Amino acid sequence: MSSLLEIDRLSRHFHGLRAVDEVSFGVNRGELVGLIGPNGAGKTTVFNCIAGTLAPTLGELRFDGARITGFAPERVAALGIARTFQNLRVFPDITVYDNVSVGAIGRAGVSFAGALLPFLERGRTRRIADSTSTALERFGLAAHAGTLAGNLSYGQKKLLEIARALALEPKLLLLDEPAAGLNGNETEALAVLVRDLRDAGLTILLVEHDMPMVMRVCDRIVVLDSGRLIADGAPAQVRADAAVRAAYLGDDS
Amino acid sequence: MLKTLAVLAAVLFAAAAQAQAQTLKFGCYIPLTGPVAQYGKSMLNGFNMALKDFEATGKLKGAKVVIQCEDDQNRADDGINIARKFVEDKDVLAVLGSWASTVTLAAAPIYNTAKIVNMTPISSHPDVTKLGPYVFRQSIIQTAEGAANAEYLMKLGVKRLAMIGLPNDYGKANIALTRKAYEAKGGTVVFEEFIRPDAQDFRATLQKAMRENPDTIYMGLFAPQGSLVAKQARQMGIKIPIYGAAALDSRDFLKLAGDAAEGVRMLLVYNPSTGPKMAEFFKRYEQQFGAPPEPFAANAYLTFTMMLDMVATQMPKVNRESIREGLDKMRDLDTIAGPLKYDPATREWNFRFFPGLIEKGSFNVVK
Amino acid sequence: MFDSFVAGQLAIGASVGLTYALVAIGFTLIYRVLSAVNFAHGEVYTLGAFATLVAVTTLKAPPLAAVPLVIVVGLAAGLGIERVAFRPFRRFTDEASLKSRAVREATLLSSLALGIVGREAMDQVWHGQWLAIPQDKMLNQPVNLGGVMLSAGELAIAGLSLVLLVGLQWLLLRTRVGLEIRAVSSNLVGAQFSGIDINRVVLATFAVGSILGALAGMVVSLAYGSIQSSMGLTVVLKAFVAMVIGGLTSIPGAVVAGVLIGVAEGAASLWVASAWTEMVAYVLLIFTLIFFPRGLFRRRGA
Amino acid sequence: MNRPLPLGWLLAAVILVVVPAALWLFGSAYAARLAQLVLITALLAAALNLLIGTAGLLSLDTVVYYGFGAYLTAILSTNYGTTLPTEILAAAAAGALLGGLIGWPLVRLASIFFAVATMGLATIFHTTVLNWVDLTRGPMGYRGIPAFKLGEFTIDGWAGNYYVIAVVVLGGVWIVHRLTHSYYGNAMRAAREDEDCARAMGLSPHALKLQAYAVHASLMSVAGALYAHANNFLSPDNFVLLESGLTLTAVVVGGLGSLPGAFIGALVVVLVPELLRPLGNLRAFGFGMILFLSILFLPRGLWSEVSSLAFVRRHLFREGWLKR
Repeated sequence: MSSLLEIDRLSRHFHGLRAVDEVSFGVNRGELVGLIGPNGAGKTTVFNCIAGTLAPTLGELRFDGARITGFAPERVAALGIARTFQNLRVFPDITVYDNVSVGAIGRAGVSFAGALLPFLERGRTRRIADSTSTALERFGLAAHAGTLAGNLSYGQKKLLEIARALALEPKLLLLDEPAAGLNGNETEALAVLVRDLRDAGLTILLVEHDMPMVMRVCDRIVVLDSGRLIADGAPAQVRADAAVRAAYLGDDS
Repeated sequence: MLKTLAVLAAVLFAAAAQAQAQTLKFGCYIPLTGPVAQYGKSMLNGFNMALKDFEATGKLKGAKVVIQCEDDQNRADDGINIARKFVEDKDVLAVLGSWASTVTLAAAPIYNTAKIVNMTPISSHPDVTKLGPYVFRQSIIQTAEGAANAEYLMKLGVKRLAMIGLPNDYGKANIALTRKAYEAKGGTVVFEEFIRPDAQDFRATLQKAMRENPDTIYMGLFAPQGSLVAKQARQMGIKIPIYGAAALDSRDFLKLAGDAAEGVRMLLVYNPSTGPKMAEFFKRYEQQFGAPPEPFAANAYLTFTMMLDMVATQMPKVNRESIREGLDKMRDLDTIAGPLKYDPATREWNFRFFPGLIEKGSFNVVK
Repeated sequence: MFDSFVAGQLAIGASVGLTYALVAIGFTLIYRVLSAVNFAHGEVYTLGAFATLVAVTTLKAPPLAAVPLVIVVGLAAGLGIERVAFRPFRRFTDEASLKSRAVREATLLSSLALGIVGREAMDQVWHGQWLAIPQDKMLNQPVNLGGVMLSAGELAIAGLSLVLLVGLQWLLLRTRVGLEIRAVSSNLVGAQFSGIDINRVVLATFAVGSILGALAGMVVSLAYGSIQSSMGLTVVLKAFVAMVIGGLTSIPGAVVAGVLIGVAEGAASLWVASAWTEMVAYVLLIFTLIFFPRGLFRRRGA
Repeated sequence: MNRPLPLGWLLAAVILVVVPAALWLFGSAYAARLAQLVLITALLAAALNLLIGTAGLLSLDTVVYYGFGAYLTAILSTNYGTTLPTEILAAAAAGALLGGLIGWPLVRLASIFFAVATMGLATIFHTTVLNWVDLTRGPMGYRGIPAFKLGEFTIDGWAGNYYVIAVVVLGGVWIVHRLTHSYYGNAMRAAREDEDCARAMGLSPHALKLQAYAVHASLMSVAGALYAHANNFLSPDNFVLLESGLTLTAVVVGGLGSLPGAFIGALVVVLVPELLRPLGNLRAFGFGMILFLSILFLPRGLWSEVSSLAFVRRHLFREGWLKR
């Protein structure tokens, strides 16, 4: 198995504070990797560095063999890395359909000329419509296509965010705490969904607080503590790791 | 026989009824809202006063005169809209207006094309009456004012003049034409600057002007800015004489500038000090409206009076064309502003300027 | 190259800038709390000037005795504006809708519309005329300050700016009301949960901000002497620009920016005619924003 | 048949057939002038709608590009005797170029900063046309701008003027319609709603906003070109900040982000002040009240984006152009 994403001695400092300190790990094609750690461990910082929201202070990121260190978010996305956000970031004032179509647009691209003269870009338009419809159906949102996203329930908004990311037809999906704020049943459904995506061949990097879910769905788990990588291995292996136990001592999981 | 009589009676009756019901309608466009509304409002008063006075003379022989005044907000666009409206209203015989030359210059071509007389009692830009044969003016004209200013300035022995003006059509023409006439007479303009009309502080301009060492400051301004310039000049300790455009001949200037108005010189036209008829008009206006008029009220009054006087002679056959012919045949007039000379080439009546000086809080004609 | 002429132009500019700064204080206070632009502020300023005129002419009071009347007028105007142009748009009290774009734009336009209505109403009352503060009531006595001649009005404008600036900082940082105002402006939902009556705080902000606006109108009218119903129009735009250059939420920033605009206008008048200096403030604004997209003195976290 | 009305065709029919027929029937040049002003204002409102409603940039610089196009056309046609196609193309291209240059640094600014910067542009523009007398003839205004010319023909009279304006305005509105009711419009709306999120979806908000800004500048410039000929007269007073405010009012009253709203808003801002003329000196007061009450009671405008988009989408779904 070849690495789709390689993180090589990634560091990110904030005003002298080392939020992430020389972290290295990889995500293989088709793998579902969980990134965990106690609060303030630097999970989200690593996540944001990959997505291009933050530029790393030191270190290198490679995706599909090519260097992507310090790329702008839109460039990272265009290469095939889609993300969701920890706090919901749906576009509330436009419809569900339009929300999801944004992901598809990011993939297929739109142009000014194409908007004016639709016959120039018939193929592109069809592709956007197709991937939007596919993503809507897959997440059971087709019935709500015409509603404003702001009017959806919390759980539906979470799904919408993932659907939008998938419409980008990414090679790698970055999920930032997708289970946060969901109840037991919803978390269960989400776990099944994430697993399904992985079984369909998608590579996923999951940042999550919900330990049972992570342990159950992930192929491999990477653990951070105070900005450093302290464990990297199969769920059972990580669960047994002394350093991980020490890091989580006092943590409620 | 009986039948003939009946028909005759009917015809006569109808004619009588028609004569009785004759309505003469005039349009007018002036600023009634916005920052210069007070000028438009005093013009409106002037028109109404002229109408009332004229009705009292009985020259109308029962005809009814209506003047419909529309608000142009001092905007050219509104002036054009109103023009289209008046042109279509078949009852409108002639139109008076506007206040600002910019608005008149935009609207008058429409009246001219529609062959309806547009007579302006105020707009003083030299180009106004060049717009066509239907455009008349009875007002101070900037070219004439410039020449008179130059003459007065030379008489006062002014050698080095600093000029401050408003950056609008009025101010630019006022400064340019006065400057031209003054320089032609051998004067030197050492400084010229246009100020921001909405500013409150003109000391920066005054200080710049004083650096050129002028012996008089000329203000091509209206009362609001002119009073501030005069006040601030005195406050800064500037002692040289101040000379203003004829537009400063306004009670507002005295009121706003206070002591700083003392010694300011300008040409007077519509001022009670220019003659007993004008003084009487000012007194009657104040009785009627509770406050002394803006000079524009006198302009409006005398223009509309003259128009009505002419129309009364044409009754009952008054139409748009007859008004143009009538005006064109008119020659010199005797008005509250004294005798006016008509120039058929430009369709303008030239006013007489009186050299004036502000002393003890009032305007006085310098003998 | 430093001659008295240049110094004079800059000093005149600074004095003009102080009037912008003075108006910007109240304007910025309201923005800081509500993130809403109150375009009717210019009319409050005009109202303050008219109240002064009424006090010194009709009531024949000395200039300083006009202060209570001006405060009452400012207070009433502030409460009225809040009630009519802002309250109806706070139907929801969650942070999202309070600070959302839609509400901000709605109140921006509603205050603009109310400003037009207020201006026209004043136009009706005072016949749109330019009115003068009587000479003897004006603050134009020359004051010799270490060899530099200033007018009493300029000193009053500078003094009032300083007093208001310090007073406002004291109010915001040292009093209970100030604490509540800061709480509301930084975290509305949190403020609500800690038992702060939001409506009361917003009203207080409008009251204080509008009193400051009316006082500014009073002092400027006493210094310059000419009053008209549309006098607030230009000034409020300059105050707006000063607020933005100053970083939107910083009151000292707005004051500094106001003076800076005036000085820049003074400096520009050395090279170009006055008519062109109208654009100086805006050129300064655009260049500031290109290099400091969030203004010069932005409060952290805001 | 439960098909929704084909709104676009309906609008075109009203503008190209019904209004001219009514004007012809009543033969009123006054009404014809108002109709022309409504159309030009509608194009301005549609362009501003693209910027505010779709791209989310609150802008007050309408007069800059409107005035730029107007003066450009006045100077070209008076001095070089240009004809309509040249003028429209010149105004569109030069407007887009100017918009692109100015927009490059400006569209990065967030919300209120952008709004104030555009307000500054409007004042800078006004000061420039007022004082650059050699080019613009200054405060006197540009008089004697010739009528529309198409090749050798001079289009004169209200009907010709009206049709030229109607066709160009409909073309401009069609462009805005295409841009907003397409996936391109979705991309712009995404950039408006949440910039970070749009970037994570692979979109470049800066590029999208810049394009919207340049297009709006181009269309407003074309509107200015029409205005120059329709009016035969330009003065700096036509391009003061207040006029930007009127276009903004048209957008707000009509409904943010909605094209039918642009026409409704234009009708309101052009006709209401005309209808209020009899109020005399209470006219501005009345206009302020109407503006205030409409914001208070119709916060979403007379025809909001939501309803208009829903309308169009229903239509597209029924037609099978978009798959559900």
